[in-house]
Amino acid sequence: MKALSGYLLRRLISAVMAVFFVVTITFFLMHAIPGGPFASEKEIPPEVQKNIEARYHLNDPLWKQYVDYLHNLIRWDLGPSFKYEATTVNEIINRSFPVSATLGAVAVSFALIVGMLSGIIAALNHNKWQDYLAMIMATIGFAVPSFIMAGVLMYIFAYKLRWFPAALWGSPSQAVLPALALAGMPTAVIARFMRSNLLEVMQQDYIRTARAKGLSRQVIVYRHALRNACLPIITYLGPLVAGIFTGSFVVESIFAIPGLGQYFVSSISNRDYTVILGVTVFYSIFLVAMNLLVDLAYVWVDPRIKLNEGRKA
Amino acid sequence: MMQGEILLEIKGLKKYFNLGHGRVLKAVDNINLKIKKGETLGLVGESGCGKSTAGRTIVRLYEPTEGSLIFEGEDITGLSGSRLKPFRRKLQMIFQDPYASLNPRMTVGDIIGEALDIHKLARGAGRQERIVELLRLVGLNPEHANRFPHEFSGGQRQRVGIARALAVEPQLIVCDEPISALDVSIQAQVVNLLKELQNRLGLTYLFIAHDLSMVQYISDRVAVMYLGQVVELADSLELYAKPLHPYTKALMSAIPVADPDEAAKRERVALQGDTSGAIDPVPGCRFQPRCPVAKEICRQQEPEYREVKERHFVACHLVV
Amino acid sequence: MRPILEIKNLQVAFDTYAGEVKAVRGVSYTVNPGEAVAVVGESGCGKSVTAQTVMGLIPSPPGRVVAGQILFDGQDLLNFTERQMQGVRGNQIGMIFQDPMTSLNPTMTVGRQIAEGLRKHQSLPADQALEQAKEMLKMVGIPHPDRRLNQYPHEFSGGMRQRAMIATALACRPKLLIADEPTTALDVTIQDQIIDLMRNLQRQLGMAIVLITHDLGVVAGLCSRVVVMYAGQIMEAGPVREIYYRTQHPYTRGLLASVPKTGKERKPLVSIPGTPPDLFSPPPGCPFAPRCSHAMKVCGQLVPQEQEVSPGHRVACWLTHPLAQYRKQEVAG
Amino acid sequence: MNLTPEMFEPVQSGAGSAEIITRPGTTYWQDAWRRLKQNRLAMAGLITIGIMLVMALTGPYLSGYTYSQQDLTMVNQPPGAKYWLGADALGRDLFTRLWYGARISLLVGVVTSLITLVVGVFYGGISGFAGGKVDEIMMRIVEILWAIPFLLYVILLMVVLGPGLKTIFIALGAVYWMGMARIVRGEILSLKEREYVLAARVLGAGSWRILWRHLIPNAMGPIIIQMTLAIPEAIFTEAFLSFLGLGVSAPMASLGVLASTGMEGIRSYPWQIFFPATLITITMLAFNFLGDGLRDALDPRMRK
Repeated sequence: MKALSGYLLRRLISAVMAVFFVVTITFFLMHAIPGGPFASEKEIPPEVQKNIEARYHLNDPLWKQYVDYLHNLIRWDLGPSFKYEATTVNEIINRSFPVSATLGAVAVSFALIVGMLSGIIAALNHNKWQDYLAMIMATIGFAVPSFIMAGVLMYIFAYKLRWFPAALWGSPSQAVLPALALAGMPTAVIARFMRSNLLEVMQQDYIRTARAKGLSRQVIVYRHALRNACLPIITYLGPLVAGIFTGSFVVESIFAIPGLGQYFVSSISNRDYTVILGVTVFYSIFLVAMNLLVDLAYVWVDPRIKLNEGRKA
Repeated sequence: MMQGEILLEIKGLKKYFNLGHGRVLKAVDNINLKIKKGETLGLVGESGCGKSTAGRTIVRLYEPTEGSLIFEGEDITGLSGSRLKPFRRKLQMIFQDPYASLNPRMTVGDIIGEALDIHKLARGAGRQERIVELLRLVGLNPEHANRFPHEFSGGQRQRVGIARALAVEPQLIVCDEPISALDVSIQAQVVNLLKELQNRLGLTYLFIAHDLSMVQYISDRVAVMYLGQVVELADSLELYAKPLHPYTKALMSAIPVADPDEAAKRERVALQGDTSGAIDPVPGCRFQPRCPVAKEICRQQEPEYREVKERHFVACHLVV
Repeated sequence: MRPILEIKNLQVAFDTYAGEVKAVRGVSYTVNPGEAVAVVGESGCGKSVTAQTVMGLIPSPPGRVVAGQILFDGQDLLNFTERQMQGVRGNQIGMIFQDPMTSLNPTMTVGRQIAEGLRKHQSLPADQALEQAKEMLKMVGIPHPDRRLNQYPHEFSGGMRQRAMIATALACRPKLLIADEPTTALDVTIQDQIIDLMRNLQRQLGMAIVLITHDLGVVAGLCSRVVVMYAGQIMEAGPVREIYYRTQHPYTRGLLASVPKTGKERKPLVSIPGTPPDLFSPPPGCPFAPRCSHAMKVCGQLVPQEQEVSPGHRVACWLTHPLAQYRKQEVAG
Repeated sequence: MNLTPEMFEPVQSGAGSAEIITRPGTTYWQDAWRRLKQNRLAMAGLITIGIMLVMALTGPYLSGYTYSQQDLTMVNQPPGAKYWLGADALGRDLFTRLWYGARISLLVGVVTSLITLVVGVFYGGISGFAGGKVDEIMMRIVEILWAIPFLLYVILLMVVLGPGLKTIFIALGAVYWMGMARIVRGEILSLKEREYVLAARVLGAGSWRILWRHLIPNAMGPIIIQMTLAIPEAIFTEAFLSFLGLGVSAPMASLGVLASTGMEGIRSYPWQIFFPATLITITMLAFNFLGDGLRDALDPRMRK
């Protein structure tokens, strides 16, 4: 128990450091962008400009803005949006994250189920047609960028066949196409990963031992091989879950889904500092938390890992 | 064979590895040995006893945690860089795994030639001649120089490793389990080659192995290691005839004998459990938890390593 | 007495990119009930392939049985379906392997791994199977079986793991145990313990053992008969004392001479020159001829037929041929 | 054959001949090439990449139009004799633009992969070779950078540095070197404990010799694989950035720009997205097949 808390503590410190790092880099990067949020578009009288800058503390020295930002961040206050008046970044995240999360959850579940199943089928029928078919599908899934996938799906299923709506958010049928577009790549990665893991595990000495016990092939695969082959997938899950949310920039904007990704994309063209900053920080915390979760899951499922050593091999 | 002149003296050598979180692996914990010119000193022990670490520390692959190495009267412990290089020529090593000890991307000629290049011993045609000479010396054909390691068998690779070590004309060669990865019939080839080279070139060996019978065959004196320490040291024949330390006795009785009658006659010293605990050794004698004759004193006091008979050293409370 | 295992003229080949490797080339030996037989040879001589073929564990492709019979209790295992083989494996024949570190499933408790065979072959419910697994742990000399049952393999030391492997293989009380280099990865003192354990269990359970090893020393104390293999063929086979004290084949002689005798005076170590042949293209005659110090012209041309030189002692060597008498005396002298 | 007494004459034992190596010698690279040639998909990938390279170099000159030449009377022409693959919304020849875009995309892939190589091998090599505290600190840094959602960073860098080809190189290079560094470090870390490296050290070899003669040549396999796989990834990310309007600036084109422009007219002029999308997919497939093939061919575990 002591080992666990020590390990957790170290991981937590490392996570906090990572987030701090992200905040700092992003903050100064933002301020290095030429042209402020209110400079570009239309002519604003100098007084108004000054007023606005005073309201958002933009005339404070940079270091003070930075310290203020950190201070507010600790209280989970990400500040107001520059673009949407009377809206805070927290509100934007609270409103749009559930949309992205729902879409992401559907896509991840799809990727996990389909990817693992096809990887297992491919490995168990190594060098047979099922294997080739699954791997051709996976390679194509791997090779087609999500926005092309989105375009193809939209063209076929929304415009030609009219099975699903082409855009917007609300009903379950509207989630199908974007979720599929989003799931393509991770499905392919999981399928390939699962296949090669399982093939490798099936070569292990302990599988030979299981065969020497007279166990049937199904039992060997189910009881001995699968668990060991699935373990590495967990490592991939953390970045995947976090990544699928980042990956949804394009898909969200193609399908006009009011998710976090779309806000991020539009905030870039709007030079909406606080939104960019807030969303980036939010994403990094999310990613770091996911990775932490993966490490904990490993400790839980793999008896070989001693807590005080962490996950090394 | 034994001129009695000491080539290398190992004094209070310690090598600890920091495992993190305050745990320390005491792989080598205070060993003292004198290697005489022209002799073969055998170093035996089971896996994890620190014999390979000791060998690597002696050739300065690892920095000793404590203690000193005195080669021909000169302390080489603190030397590094260009001051160490002359000693690199005198002190060579042969490795265990014939598959991992040769760079797979280099030809055998280049592998041997690299030794010549580093110490600028020969160039051009002279270099080629020397490579051929070395290949012949270890019983390989000169044509083998252009081949890659994976084309050779285990025994042949081990010969290449020997040729590489010999290229710099060393005085002392540390043989780190040079035969344990080889087939029985090939082991004898390599051992005979090593003996022949020793006679011809006047080499000194520190021969590390876990195979007690082979060590006794090739060595003049044998040191037995247990959990980082030398527990017994004696002339090879003396050690076989009159082992004193209970661990040596057990080790000896466990050697498989290729003779059914003798195997049936033999008295065995059964040992409980296995070696573990170089990280947190028990107080007192380290062998005590497995020792069949351990007494109370063994649990309390670490035995002193002392000469009980002429040229026979042992670290055990129960040996008078 | 009918032999428990009878291998007849077994030939196994592997298809590789460079061609066919003839790993086993006409091997025959028998094992009687309750008897321990050693199969001795250097790496690549086909001893393990033969054993794995008995168990039906040869990966196919690339492996393939070209010819031969494997009679277990009178039935040819090569004709068995996979399902029938599953009934034999672990039930009537148990097997243990060289590396106890990798041969146990790292994510399953040792108890469950031992119990698995019992649940499959004796249809025991989980709790009873675990109870028996505990008995097995006790039998192979693992202290605190209650606690050990629920531990994972990484919590066991090397010797303990091999004991657990033996417990797994013997859980269903098989008539035959195949031990494929069971002590090669272990230290000498542990090796001694394991061989001792196998000897006791053999007496206690009355099972037959096939011990595959490269170490003639390990054999002497455990086995009653020895089969010496080289390059996929049997060179010499016979009762253990015949093999050690009335050695006929120059290869066996060479093997025995290349192990130093401890103590006394030092006899020079006799080594066998050269390396075993490449089984992509084995030599036409006796495979050992190129390394043999007593080779004759015929050895390079024709494969020697097996001769019985005394009851149960078979040798495949041209030196046993009447025309070679004078050479034979020279060898013996 | 009859057995005659003369056949039982002793012969000199062939101890010497047993040391002769019968198999023909092959180097590691010859061996890897032989295995790669046997892999049909990898060879198909290699040939496709070759054709793409040739077309990217010559394609833009074949139709007689330049990539920026506009003809407003021919806006959104379908494919035909005049414009083989049709014209875009500004009346530019899509055939020329397609191969011009392929040229830019390949350039992005190759340059990024080279940056990755240099930075990654340097950083990973030092980290792995130095080991100890240096390694720990260097890897902690990577670990922290790893926790950054990297796509966001590429986007931010693009915004900060302004659009353009050079920015893309910098932004992608700044992100992708980490994967290479990790792989190189891992390789070096395990290779430097190999006995042949220890042997070189016992012989007195210096750090540079060990690094260049022993470590890097043996780490080459994984490095090449990683480079091959970095190319499609960079092309992919560039396409993605173009889609967000952060790629190369007009009238320049990359496959991503073309696909993104085509997307806008997907309902009415589907061919405008069809050709660039197909070409991207083929490129990705070709590089991935080649990368997989190389992995099989160069993997030391595959060696007999």
